[in-house]
Parts: sequence; structure tokens; C-alpha cells
Amino acid sequence: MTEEYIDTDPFEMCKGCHRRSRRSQWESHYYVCPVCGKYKNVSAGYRFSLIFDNKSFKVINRGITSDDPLNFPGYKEKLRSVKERTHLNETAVAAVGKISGVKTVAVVLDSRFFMGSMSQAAGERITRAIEAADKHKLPLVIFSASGGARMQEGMFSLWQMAKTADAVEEFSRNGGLYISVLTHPTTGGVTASFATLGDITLAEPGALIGFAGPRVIEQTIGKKLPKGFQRAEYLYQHGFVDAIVERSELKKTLTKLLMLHGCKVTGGTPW
Amino acid sequence: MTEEYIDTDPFEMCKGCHRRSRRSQWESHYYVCPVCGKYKNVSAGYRFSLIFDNKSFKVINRGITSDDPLNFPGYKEKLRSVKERTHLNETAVAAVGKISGVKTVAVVLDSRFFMGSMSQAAGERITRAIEAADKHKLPLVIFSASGGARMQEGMFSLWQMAKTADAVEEFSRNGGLYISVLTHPTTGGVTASFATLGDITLAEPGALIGFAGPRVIEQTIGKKLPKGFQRAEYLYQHGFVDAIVERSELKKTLTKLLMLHGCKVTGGTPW
Amino acid sequence: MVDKIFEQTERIDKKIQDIQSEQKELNVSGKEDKYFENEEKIDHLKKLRSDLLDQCRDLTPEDHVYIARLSNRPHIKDFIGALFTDFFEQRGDHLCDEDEAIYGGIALFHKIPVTVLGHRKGRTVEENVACRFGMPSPEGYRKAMRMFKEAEKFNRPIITFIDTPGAYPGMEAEAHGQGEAIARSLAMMSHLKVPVISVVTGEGNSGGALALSVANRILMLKYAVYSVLSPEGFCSILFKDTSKKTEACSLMHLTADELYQNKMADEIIDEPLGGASFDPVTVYDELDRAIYRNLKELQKMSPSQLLADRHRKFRRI
Amino acid sequence: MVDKIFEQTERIDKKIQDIQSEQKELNVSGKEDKYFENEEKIDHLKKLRSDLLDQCRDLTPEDHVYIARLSNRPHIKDFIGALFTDFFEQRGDHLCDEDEAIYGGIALFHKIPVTVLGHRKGRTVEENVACRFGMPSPEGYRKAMRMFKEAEKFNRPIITFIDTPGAYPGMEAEAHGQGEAIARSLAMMSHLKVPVISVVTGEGNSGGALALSVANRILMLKYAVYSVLSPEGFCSILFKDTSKKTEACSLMHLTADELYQNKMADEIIDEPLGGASFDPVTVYDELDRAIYRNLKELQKMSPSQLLADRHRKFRRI
Ligand SMILES: [Zn+2]
Ligand SMILES: [Zn+2]
Repeated sequence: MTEEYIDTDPFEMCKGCHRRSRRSQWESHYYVCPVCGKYKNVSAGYRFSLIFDNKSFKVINRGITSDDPLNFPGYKEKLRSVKERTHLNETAVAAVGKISGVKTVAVVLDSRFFMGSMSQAAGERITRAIEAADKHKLPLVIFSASGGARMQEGMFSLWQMAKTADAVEEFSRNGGLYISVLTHPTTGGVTASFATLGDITLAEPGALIGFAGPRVIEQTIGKKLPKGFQRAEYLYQHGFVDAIVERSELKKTLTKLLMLHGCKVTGGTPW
Repeated sequence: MTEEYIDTDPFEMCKGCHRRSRRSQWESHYYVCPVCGKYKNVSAGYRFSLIFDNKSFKVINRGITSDDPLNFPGYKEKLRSVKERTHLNETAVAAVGKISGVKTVAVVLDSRFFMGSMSQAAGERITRAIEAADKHKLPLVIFSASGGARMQEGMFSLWQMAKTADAVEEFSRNGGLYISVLTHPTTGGVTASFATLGDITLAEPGALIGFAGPRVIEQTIGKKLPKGFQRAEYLYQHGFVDAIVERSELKKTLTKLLMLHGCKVTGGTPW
Repeated sequence: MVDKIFEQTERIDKKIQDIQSEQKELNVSGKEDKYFENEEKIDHLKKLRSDLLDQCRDLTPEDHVYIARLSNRPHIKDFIGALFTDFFEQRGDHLCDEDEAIYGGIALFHKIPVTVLGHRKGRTVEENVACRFGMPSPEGYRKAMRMFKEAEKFNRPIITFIDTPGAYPGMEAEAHGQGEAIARSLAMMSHLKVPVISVVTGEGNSGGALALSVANRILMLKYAVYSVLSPEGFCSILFKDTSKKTEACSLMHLTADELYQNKMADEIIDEPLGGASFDPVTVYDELDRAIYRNLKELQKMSPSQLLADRHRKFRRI
Repeated sequence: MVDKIFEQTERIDKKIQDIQSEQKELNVSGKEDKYFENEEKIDHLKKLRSDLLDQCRDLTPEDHVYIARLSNRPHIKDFIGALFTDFFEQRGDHLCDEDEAIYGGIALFHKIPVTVLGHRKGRTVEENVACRFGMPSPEGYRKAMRMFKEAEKFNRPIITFIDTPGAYPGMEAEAHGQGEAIARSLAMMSHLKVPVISVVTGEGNSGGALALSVANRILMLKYAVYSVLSPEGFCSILFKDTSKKTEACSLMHLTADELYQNKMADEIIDEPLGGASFDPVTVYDELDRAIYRNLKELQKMSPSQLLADRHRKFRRI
């Protein structure tokens, strides 16, 4: 499965330093800018291939796609054009695969699809993934990224918060292990539901993580926010994130955490 | 039962305003200074007669008295002299009686006995009172007041914190109702154990309530504490106390709370 | 539109009051001509007022938002005062601080001990500031969770009142984990073993409203609104243009009727023409009956049935 | 007394080191006379050192307090590094803030996943300040409670390391409920369904130490102390005179031996003459064996047996 952009330009620009690097360079650096170190958003497929053994995994719940519950003017058309442009069909993709030999359910929110906004379909995919992990007693890893609610779906979007939080709580009460990985940006309803309910919370360096958006806060308090506020490092400092993990170290860290929670991992302890 | 000081002077001085008022005046004002409103510490017997119907109650666990577990020089003698002077035999007194018809276990810490410091005997009396409430499924009310640990009993004093907290937790898990009433002063280990574990926390006006003593804090931070810090009103403001209750209103408030927790109270709802 | 009507009714009400106080004096002094002249005036004004309010039969969603936010609309303290007895306030999250934007405690509802709580906007300017106009900090949600847990321990039904512009977007709120506090409240509510009834009384915006309304039954006052975000926020995100509020309100499906159609509101509590503030008592009466009826139904369920019932409600969305 | 001995041993150690580095050069340059002369000096110094430490066989309780507080004594991070593998740090109370005075996470102990945590004093000045010399705020105790709950969920044994002058006496700590945080930790620990082992490694003072040590087994390093309050605080309360520290230390029954006699410490971990810092590895070895043995015993118990065992321990005091 591939969901990468199709593009023939062999170079790609960094949104941080605006320097262009070769695609091969980006790839060998895990899509972290070889020049300035800024993290690039990556696709669900890439995430899965990064953590699952032999890049092998099975996508689940792919049939669930966004509806238009409020008959919102222009939404159907926009959905269609975003799907065509991004080659994605929803912001959340779920898959089952093995992490160092441990069968695991993983979900990735892809912020390139409607800025990772929470739709009914995304909420349903996430909920079903949690339910699958619960049913089969598998560990759960969710890579969050979201700009907030899908406005065009109104309350149907908002209620996904309750639905997913309910599912995580049930999973947790049944003893399930849930590792939440916060990636850039994780804001709004996603931050206020499943993303902050992990047993372990990891974050990628520099990721923006918060409930209210920085602009809204600035408008409310009437001043500029200090540099670094709501960044992964800030949350680590204040203890809402257990560890900041480089993308290149992610699989190792997940493996270690699975082992520490009693899973039988294969292939030694390379940390 | 009476544990009042025996004194023939018909007047008594207020420690707040240093004015002398008639004993009868003090009594009709619930031992709140008729001049300045400062709360006077009162005996366990007085507390019981204030809350229990017909001033009728049965003291329990009175046989448990302070030992000298560390063979601390002079402690036995000091215990003897304090007992003689105060006509008390320990800081904690427990009793069973009816509050507006509801059979209830109550404990009072009397700060006139060794400044209400926690001894092994006091901890044992409190624990047994909690266990009695648990066994007979009765509500529990504890009036705390303490200067901290009984130094002469060392670790035997400290461990009363764990013992009493354990008892409250067990009582609570079995569904028991515990109303904690914080009176002047509640500090140290008592604050850090049963006193702050109530389902409902009440406090008397102006009571000093804290873990560390004000002097220790001032020494640590190197400046004077602001007026009102660690007072009942401050804790109410910061949400660690549900209500500040005048002594004259105490029985009414307890009755209301018993009723709100499903107890059948007698005599209407006079609030 | 409705703001114009309310401006006029307010003026008329003022006039009626003035004349009525004059009438009292006239009644004493005995100037009958003037007295009857005034009576006619009053009748005329009342007719005017009634005609004006008649226009409120057909309100736009934006009008609903306007009414939902009226500061003279009944607030949490009014509802508690009218529907409950023997209220005992509970304070604080017992972790960090007291948040006045959430108000609640224990009370009797038809002699049944319940935990009742909700957003508090405050009425005076001082109260507004203390309550941040009903926008809770994480401490507020954790205070609510503390009350939920206690309600569960003592097997008390929970009744929440929803009226908030949303969670407070401030620096300290973020530093203290606003997102996680809301998430934990959602998770906890979803698994409460006691009946939970939520009443949307004013505006229910965003996660800040949802955090207190994962309920078995959601009742909405006729002019209350409940939405994914404030219409202003919605405009700025979707249209990058805050002037399109009228359009936004229509697109958002935020009125009680629309939510009822979408099966998010279970019941609508009628309000008089012009809204609850024109006759709060009738609203209290209907709300009282509705809560009582729903509570009695829910009390027949076992804890696991209550959980399943709540789960179904949110799972199917 | 012991401070004088340590001053001298430190000087001797310095001299030995100086000569030893000189020896290396001499070895190369081949000046044999000087070389053997130095060897004799070293032997003599080592004898002196050993004689000095011999005096540590008979230490006063005050000496124990001195040793327990030595900054070069093994700290939490040393113990975790020596006794555990695959440590993963957990941060924060997820309520208000991170408190560096409590340090901990998940790790393997003999391939068994455990939750390990304890007080952290820090070693450098910056660390000392960040950790408030091991004096936790309420956030620290709530962070510990978060770890306790997770340990219980995943059925992980808990091992805590005690080394604190007490809970931090500051304004914010009081405002955030220092007393209640400690109380809740005591209550929670008393009812944990997993094995809990506490190791007093340095000084364990007051409720701040007890809050992390409501354990099934309490092990104490030979020179660790555990007491109701710091000896200084004890003096100022009981004698209104801080110069009586020597007497206070003797009266307080705070040494491992005395606590063992009073059945508060279950086991004493031997330390070399002069204390753990003179040879940490032997201490790690013995501690490792002791924790392992106790853990294996506790793992045979059911959750309710573990609770009953812990309850008995504290109930009988
Ligand atoms: Zn770059
Ligand atoms: Zn006075």
C-alpha cells in the first residue's frame, strides 16, 4: 500500500528552513529535514512501514469513509477533490502488524487529509481499531495529528470525542496497553479525547500539542505566546509527555515499551 | 462526662483580643469570643454534647492510653502531669451517639492534650473508631486538631498516618460516609492522613490548616507569609474545603449532609 | 432580528412598569380619569408587546444563539434554586485549585439525593470575571470528576447543566492539561454506574460542553444551542470571515430542533415566546417534570444497563 | 565524629591518587628508587585509611545521619542503573506539573517488569535546585500515585527508594494540597493489589518519606535513617534548641538497627565500613539479592493476601 504524493520532482522543500533536499536524502533521514532537523508530516503507510516488521501490515476499516451528515454545502465536492489530490480517503488509517514480533493494532492520523480534522468516519475507524485491540487483546498504538474538529460535520464530529474516549476507557479497564504518540500538530478535540488517554505518552520533537490553538489563546490573553509554548518539549517539561522520541528511535522505543508491559519481543534489546 | 478545665474564676480571657468574658457568655456563644469572634478550642465532651441528640453519647476506646514505646526520657512524667492538668487521658476521644436521629461515630481531637499531637494511642483510638463505623455501617465524623506528630513516640507516631489512612480507605471502599471537620489548628501528620480524606470537608472559621507549619515555611522561603495563608478561608477559596461552618450551625450542617447521603434524619430541615 | 424585538420589548416593559408605579399613586390619590387612561395605555402596550413577541414564533438559528446567550436567561444557580432543595455546594478539585466556572454539589431532587453541577457564567461583572464567563480551566473539569466519583460511590444520580462558550483558552489552562482534563472527564462519564441526565440550558460549545454531557439523556431548552464550536469560531475557521455568522448558524445545525432530529437531544423543553427569561417558572415546571420522568426511567436500570445505554447513544454517532 | 574521619580519609585518598599518577610516569622513566619509595608510602597511607575506617565500627546515631546524607552516597539514579535494566522514565502527574523530586518509571528487575520510583535529591547544584534536594511538592506524590495506579493495572510489582529530608514546605505546595496529596498516597498504597517493596537508602524523614513507603517489605541500608522528622526539626520542636542534635539523634531511634528492633524495618542491607559510597557495588549486590528474595516471596501471594499482609504491618503499630 502506498499513499505518498505522486510527484516527479526529485527535490522536496523543507517547510522549516525552505531548503530543498533530495527525496532520497529525506527518506534516509526518516523525513526529518537533513538541513534543519524539522519534522515533516508523513503518511500512514510510511509510519506503518517504519514500525511494523518487514514493512508488513494489514489495513483495517478502510471501507469506512466520510459521509456528509449535515448536507453541508460544498463538502462532498471538497472531500472528492482532497481525496484525489492526496490519494487518501480519510485522515485516520488503522492497521494490524507485528512490532518486533508483537502483534499490534496501530492507527495513524494523516494531517494532510483535511488537516487531520476529526470526521465521523475517522472517529469510527479509530473506535473500531480500539475495539479490535480490545477484542483480540492486542496492544494499541495511535499516532495522533489533528487540526481539530471537521467543521462541516458539526456535532457529528464533536461526539467522536466521547465515542473514542469511551472506547479507550473500556479497553483500559480490560487491561489493554495503549501507547499514544503525539505528532505535529495535535490540537482540539483529538487532544481532548483519545490522544491524551494513553498509558504511555510519547511525542515527536517540536510537535505542537494543545487543546486551544495558539492563535485563539493569543487573542484571548491579548499577547504573544512565548516561544516553545505548547511544543512537545514544553509538555515534557511539565510532565504531560513521558518521552520525546526521535522518529529514527521510534520502533526501538515501542519495542522496549511492549517488552516492559510483558510482551515477548524478538530480536534483542538494542537501546 | 465532663473534661472541662476546673476553674473557679467566673471570667475567661480570649486569646485573640485578650478581653475577658463571663463563662456563661462564652457558653451561650458556643465558645466563640463574644467580643472578637475568635474560636476557642473546646473539649471532646463539649463537641459531643453539641452534635449528639440530648447530649447523649457513649465514649468508646477510652481504655487505650499512651504508652512510651521509645522509653523517652521524661515522657512518662510529662504524660502524667498533662493528664492531671487537663483531666484528659489522650488527645483523641471517640464516641457513638445520634445526630438528628442518625447513629453516628464521632471522634474529637482535643488540642489541649499535648497540643493535639498524634500518639500511638490516639492513632489506635481513631483507627478503632473508623473500624467500628465500618463494621456497623455508621457515618463517621472526625473533628481534627493537631500540632503534628508526638515527637516522644518517634516513628510510632509517624506510622499512625499510614494506619489511619488505611482504615479510612477501607471504610470508604465499603461505601462509608466520612465527614471531616477541620478545627484550629490542623497541621502536620493529621493533615496528611485521615483529616484530608473525607468525602466532605468542613472547617471552622479562622482555623489554621496545613501540612508544614507557618514558621517552617517562612524559614524555607525566607519571607513572611501573607495574612490569611493556610487559614480555613484560604482553603475554601482554593477548593480544599467544601464549606466553612460556624460552630452554632454545625449540627444543622451535619444533619443536612447525613440526609443528603441517604440517612433518615428526624426533626425537619431547619436550614 | 430577535435582538431588535428584545430591544423594543425592553422599552415597552420599562414603560409599563413606569405607568404601573404611577397607577399605585393614582389609586391612593383617586384621580380616576388619569387612572383609566393609564389602564388603556397599559393594555395597548401589552398588546404591542405580545404582537412583538409573536414575531418570535419564527426565529432563525442565529436568533436562537442570541437568546441562548442572554445574560438574564436562567443560570445554573437559578435552576438549582428552582428544581432542587437542600443544596450543599462542593468545592475544588482537591488537586490544584477551585474553579468557579463549574458550580455544583449535592441536593435533593424530589427527595432523591443527586449530584448536580454545571457551568457557571456569573451574572455580575465580578462574577463573570471569577467564572471566566463560564469557561472552565482543567481544574473545573477535575472538580466535576471528583463529584462524579463521589456520586458513583454513594449511588447518586447525576444531573448536569450545560452553558458554556467552551473551555478557557489560556496559557495556564494549557500548561495544566486542558485537553487531558476534558478527555478524562469524557472517559469517566462514559463509564459511570449511575444515571446521568444533562440539560443544555444556554449555549453548549465544543469539548468544554461535551465534557459534562456524556449522559444517558440529553434534554435541551427550546432556545438552547449545542455545537461543535462557537459560531464565531466556526466562521473564522471555515470562512476566514467572521461576518458570515448568520449563514454559519444556519449551517451548523445547532438548534434544539435540529439536534433532536439528529438524535443527539432526547427531549426539548418548551420555552415561552421570547425565551425562558420571559417566564422562567413555566420552564422550571416543564424541566422538573422531564427530569423526573427520565430519572425514574433510568433508575429502573442496573449499573451495567446504564453503561450500555450511554454507550449505545454515543457509539452509534 | 565520623565527619572528622571522612575528612581525613578524603585527604589520604587524594594523596594516594597523586602518588599513583606519579607512579605511572616513574614507571615509564624508570626511576626505580623513587618508585619503590612511593609504593611504601602508598601502603602506609592505605594502612592509615583502613585504621581510620576501622573507627567507623562504632558509630553514633548522629554519625548515621551524617552518612545517610552524604552527597556521594548512591542516589535513586545509581540504584536504578545498577539493579534494573531497560528503564523507561515516566513524567508528570498529568494534573498540574512535573516534579523532579520524584523520579521513576518502568524497568526490568531480573527480567520482571516493575514500577520503580523514589525521591531524587540530585547531585549537581542545578539538579539539587530542580529537585529541591529531594523534597517533593504535591505534584510529586500525585506523579507517584499515577505510577502506582498504572503498576496495579499492569500487575507490576512496585519498588520505591526513600531518600528525602521531607515534603517541601513552600507556599505553592501548601496551596496545592501537600497534606491531602500525602494522605491520598498513603491511602492508595495501603490498598495496592501488587507487591510493594521500599528501600530506605538515605534519610527518610516525616510524612514525605512515609508517603512512598507503605510497603509489604521495608529494607534499610545499614546507615540509612528513618524518622518522624529531621533531627533538626525534632530539636527545635522538643528542645527549642537546635544544638542538642547529638542527643536528639540518640533519642529518636532512627537507625536501621533500631527500626529493625521496633519491627519497622524488615531487613538490613549491610554497608562497607564508612558507608555505601566506599564500595557501592557490594551494596548493590546485597540489595539486589534481598529485593529478589522478598519479591519472589511476595509474588506467591494473592492480591488480597498482599493487602492483608501490608495492613497487618501497619495496623499493629
Ligand atoms: Zn529544514
Ligand atoms: Zn476575643
